Amino acid sequence: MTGASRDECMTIAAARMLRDGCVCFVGIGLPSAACNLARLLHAPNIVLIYESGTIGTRPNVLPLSIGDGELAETASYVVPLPEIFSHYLQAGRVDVGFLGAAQIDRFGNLNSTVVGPYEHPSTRLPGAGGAPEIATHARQTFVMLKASPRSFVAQLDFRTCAGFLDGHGARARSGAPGGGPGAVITDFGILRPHPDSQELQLAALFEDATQAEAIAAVGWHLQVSPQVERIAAPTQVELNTLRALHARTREAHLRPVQLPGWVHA
Amino acid sequence: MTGASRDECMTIAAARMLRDGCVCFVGIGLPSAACNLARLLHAPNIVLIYESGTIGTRPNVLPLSIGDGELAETASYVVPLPEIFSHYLQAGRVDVGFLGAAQIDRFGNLNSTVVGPYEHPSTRLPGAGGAPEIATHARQTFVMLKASPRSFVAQLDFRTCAGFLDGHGARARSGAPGGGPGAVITDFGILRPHPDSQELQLAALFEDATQAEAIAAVGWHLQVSPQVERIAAPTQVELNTLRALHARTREAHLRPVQLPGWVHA
Amino acid sequence: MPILSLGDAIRDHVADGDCVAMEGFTHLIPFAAGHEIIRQGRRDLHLVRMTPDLIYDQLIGMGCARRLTFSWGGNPGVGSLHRLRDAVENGWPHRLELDEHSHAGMAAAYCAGAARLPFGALRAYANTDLPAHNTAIRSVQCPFTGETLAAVPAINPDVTILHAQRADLAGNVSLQGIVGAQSEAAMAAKKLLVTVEEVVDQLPPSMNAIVLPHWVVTAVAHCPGGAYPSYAHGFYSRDNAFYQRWDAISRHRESFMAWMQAHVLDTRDHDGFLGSLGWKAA
Amino acid sequence: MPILSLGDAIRDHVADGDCVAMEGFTHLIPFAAGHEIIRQGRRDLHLVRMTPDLIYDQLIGMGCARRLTFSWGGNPGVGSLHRLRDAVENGWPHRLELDEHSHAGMAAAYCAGAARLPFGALRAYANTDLPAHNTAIRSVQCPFTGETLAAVPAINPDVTILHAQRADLAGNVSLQGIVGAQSEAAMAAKKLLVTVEEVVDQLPPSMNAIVLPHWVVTAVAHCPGGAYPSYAHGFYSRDNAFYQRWDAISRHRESFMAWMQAHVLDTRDHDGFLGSLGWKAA
Repeated sequence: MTGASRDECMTIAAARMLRDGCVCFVGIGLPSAACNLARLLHAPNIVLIYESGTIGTRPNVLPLSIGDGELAETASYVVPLPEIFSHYLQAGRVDVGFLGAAQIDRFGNLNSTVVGPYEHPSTRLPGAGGAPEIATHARQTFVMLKASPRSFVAQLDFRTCAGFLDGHGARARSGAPGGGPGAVITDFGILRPHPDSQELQLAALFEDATQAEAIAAVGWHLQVSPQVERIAAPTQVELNTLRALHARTREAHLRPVQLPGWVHA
Repeated sequence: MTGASRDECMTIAAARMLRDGCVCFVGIGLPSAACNLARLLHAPNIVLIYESGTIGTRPNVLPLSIGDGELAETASYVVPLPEIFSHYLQAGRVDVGFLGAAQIDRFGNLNSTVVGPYEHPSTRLPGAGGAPEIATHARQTFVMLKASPRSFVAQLDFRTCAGFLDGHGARARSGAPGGGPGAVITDFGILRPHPDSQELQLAALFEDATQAEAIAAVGWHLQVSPQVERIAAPTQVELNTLRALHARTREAHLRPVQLPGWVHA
Repeated sequence: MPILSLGDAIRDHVADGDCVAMEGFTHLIPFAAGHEIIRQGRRDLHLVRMTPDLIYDQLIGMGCARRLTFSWGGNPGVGSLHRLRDAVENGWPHRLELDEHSHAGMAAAYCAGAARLPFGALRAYANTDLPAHNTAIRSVQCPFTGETLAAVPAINPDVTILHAQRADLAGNVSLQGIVGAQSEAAMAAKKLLVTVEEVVDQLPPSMNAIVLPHWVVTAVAHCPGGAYPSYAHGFYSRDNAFYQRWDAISRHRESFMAWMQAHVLDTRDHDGFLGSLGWKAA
Repeated sequence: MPILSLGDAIRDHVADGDCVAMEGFTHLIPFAAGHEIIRQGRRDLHLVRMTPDLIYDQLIGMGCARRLTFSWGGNPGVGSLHRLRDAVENGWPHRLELDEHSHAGMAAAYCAGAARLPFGALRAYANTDLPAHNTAIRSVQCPFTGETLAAVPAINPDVTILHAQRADLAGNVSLQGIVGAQSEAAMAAKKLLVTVEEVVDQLPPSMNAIVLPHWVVTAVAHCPGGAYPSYAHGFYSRDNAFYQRWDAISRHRESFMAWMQAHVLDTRDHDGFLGSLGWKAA
C-alpha cells in the first residue's frame, strides 16, 4: 500500500499503457501527466504532440495550458496549428489520442458541449476543441474521466465525439479511420470495449476499488468482464516520479511573472 | 543615342512601368532584370516575389534559376511554395505579374505548352509552370517576348494562359479576378490592349524602331494606336545600372562551385 | 503601413458590427487590443476565435458581441468562462449567437479564408451532433473518388487583430513560438492590426521565419506587454495565477463588472491597466 | 528509422512501377538518389515533380519512366530538357505518358496528399486548354456559394525522395532555405527516403524550423554533396555551368548515352560520380 490517490492511480495506469516510441496526442490535465510520466519512466522516446503545434515535447514541468511556453521551448519543433490537424492527425500519423469529456455513454461516445438541449442548455460546456477529430483519426483513444452517474450516462445530451456509436461494428461500418476508445481510465479502474458489442465493460479495478463501487458509479447497467484484472498498485518509483513532477510543476507555476520594464508592487 | 541593345531597351522600358512599392511576381530572364533594375533606380521599395517562395528579395546579382541561393539569402523571408500560390497569388496580393511565352495572340493569350497538336507536338515546350494562375490572379500582367511571325501568331497552338480571351469584355465576363495583360513589351516597342476590344495595338516604339518593322514582326494584322508614343532612349544612368548588374551577374556565375571535402582538378 | 497608437488603430479600423478575429492559441493573445475595444464601447461584433479566452469572456460580458464563431470556450487548465456561459445559458447581458466548430474545422476555415477559397474540405465532424446544430457545416463530394467530406465556409474577418513579438519599420511582422492559426487568420482578413512587443529597424534575419508582410498589415501599434496576462515568447511568461483568479472574478456579474470598471473602463490604456494591477514602471 | 547506404535505401524501397516524387524546387534536388535509381535499372516508374530538372531528363532518357506528373519541364535559365522532349516528340527511348498541371495545381495536389484528402480545390486552370487534355483536372462546387472551383486529385507517391541539410540520429530531418513543396511531398508519401549533407546528434535548436519527423522518415542516407549539381544552402552553391553544359550533352542521344555511361553507369556511387567529373577528395 503506497497511499496513492485515485488521481495518481489513474495517471499511473494510463502511463503504463503507453509503449515507448508511440506518438501521442496529449490533452491538458491527467493525460498530460500520464504521458510525461511514461516518458520519464519506461517510454523515453514517446513523441508527445500538443494541439497547440508542439511536436516531440519534453516539458520539465506540466503545462497549465495547452500552449504554455515550456511546451514550445522543449519541443523538437513547433508547427502552425492547421498542420497539426491536417498533416498529423487527419493524415493518420497519431497512435494514441487522449480524450476527456463531461459525459460518456456505454459505447464510449462523448459529450463536452452542453448539458440540456443545445439551444437552451442548463450547462454550457467548453465545447469540442480538437476532440471530434482525435476521436475519429487517432489509431486508438484513451478516455480519462472520473465516474459518477452524472458523467457515465445512459444517454448523452449531445454527441461531441464518436466512440463506437451504437456498437456491434457500427463504428467500423461508418468508415472511421481510427480504432476508437481502447480504454476508459476512471477512478475505480479501467473499462474496455467488449470485442463483439464494443460495449464498455469493467476490465480492471484499482487495488482498493470494488466491483460494487464501479457499478454504483456508472449510470447504465455496467457489464463486467468474466476476468476482471486487479491493477497492480503504483510502485514507489512510479509514485515518486509522478509526485516530483507535480512538485516541480507547482513550484514553477508559483514563480511570479517578469514583465520587462515593470516591477510588481 | 546610347548604343543600347533591344534587350536593354525592353528591360529598361519594363522597369520604368514599375511603381515604387508595388508587389511583383517575377520570372527568370528579362523580367528579373527589369524588376531588379527598377529596384536599383526609382523603386527601392518594390517587393519582388519569386515563385520558389522568396519574398522581398533584393539580389545583388541576377539569378540563373528561379530558386538560386542568392534569392533566399537576400529575401525578407522564404515561405513554402504552396503558400506563394494560395496565400499570395490566389489571394489577390500580387500587383504585377510578369509572363513570357512561346506564342502570343492578338488578345494577349499565351502558349508555353506545345507547338503542334498536344498529343503529337512538333515542339514540346516546358509547360505552364506558375503562369496560368499569374495570368488569372495578378492585378495586371506584363508580357515580355521578342516578336516574330512565329511567336506573335494569329492562332495559338495551345492556350496555356488566358489573356483577354476573344476580347470585347470576354475576360471580365469570365470572372477572372486580375485585369489581364496591361502591356506587351517586345523588341520593337510596346503593345497595349485597346480599351474596348482589348485587341493588342501598337502603342509605343523604341527610338530606332519603325512601324513597318512592328507590322512585319507580328503574325496578325497589327492595329496601330492613333497616337504611337516614341519611347525615350535609355538614359546613361539606366544603361550603366543595367550593365553593371549584368557584369556582376556574369562574374558571380563564373565563380567555381566549392564542394565541401572536394577540390576540382 | 502606419504605426499608430492602439487607441487610434481600434478607432480607425474596428467598427460596430464588424467580424473580428483576435487569434492566439494560448500564446500572444491580444489582450491590450481587446481591452481597448471594450473601452471604446464597440457593439454588435461577430467575434471569431478558436479558443475564446479570458479576453473574449470580457468582451462578451461587457456586451460587445452579437455572435461567436469558436471551437473551444474555456479557461485553459482552470474551467469555465463564466461570462460566456452566462450569455449562452441566461442571455446576459444579451443573447449570443453561436457558430460552433471543432478545432480542425476552424483551422480549415481560416486556411480557406487565407487562400481566398469559399470553403475548406476536411475529414471531420463524422458521427457528431455538431452539423445538426450548425448549418455552416456541410459536405462536399470528391470529384475523383466520390467520397463525401465535411465542408466549412471560409472565415474572412473584417479585421484580424494579433499580438506579435516584433515589427520592423516597414511594417513586416514576425512571430515565434506557438503560432496557432494566427498566420492564416491574418492572411484571411480584410484588415490586419498587430500590436507588438517591439518595433525594430530590421527583423532579425531568419530565412524561414513566420512573417506577415507589410503590405498585408493595415497598422501596427507598439504595445509592450500587450499579451499580458497571456504571454509573449522571449519577453514574458503566462500569468497562470491571473487565469486562476479570473475564475472567481468572473463567476458573478457584480464582481465581474466591478473588476472591468476598475481595470479597463477606468484606465486610459494598457499601461494604465497594468498599473491598476499593481505593476509599476521600472 | 534506419540510416542506410543510398544503394540499400533505393534497393529496399524503390520498386519497378512505383510512383516516385523526387522534389526540390531548384534547391536540394536529390541528384545522387536519382543516379542510384538509374544505376539499379528501375523501370516503369511514375515520376512526379513540379519541375522535372536534369535528373528527370536523365531518368527519362535512360528509360526508367513510364509516366510523368509535372508542371514545368525545362532546364532552368537555359532552355529545353532534350531527353524529355525526345521522349514526348519521338517516343525515345519509349513513349512517356504526361499528366500535366500548373504549379498551383501541383501544389494543391501535394497539400491534399499530405492531409490525406482525396482532392484539392483551387482557383486555377480558368480559360486554359489544360483541362481538355488532362482528365485529372476537374471541378467542384462550393456547398455554400455555389461557385465552381478547379479540383485536382491528391498526390500520394509510393516513395518521396528528398535531399536535406541535416538529420539527427533519431531520423528527424531539417531543411532550410528554399523548401518548395518538399514538406508536403514528404508528408504525402507512403515511404520517405532522405539523403542528407550531415548526420548530427541533435538538430540545431530552431523553434519554428521545417522538420520532417522521424516516424515519417522511412530511411536516411548520409550523402554529402548529394544535391550536386543543384545546391544545398549553407553547404555549396548551384553549379550553373553544369546546367549550361547539360544542354549540349543532352541534345543528342549518343552524347547523352556516352555521358550517362561514363558518369553514372560506370561509377559505383555518388563519390564515384563526383570523381568522374574531376572532383578529388580534399
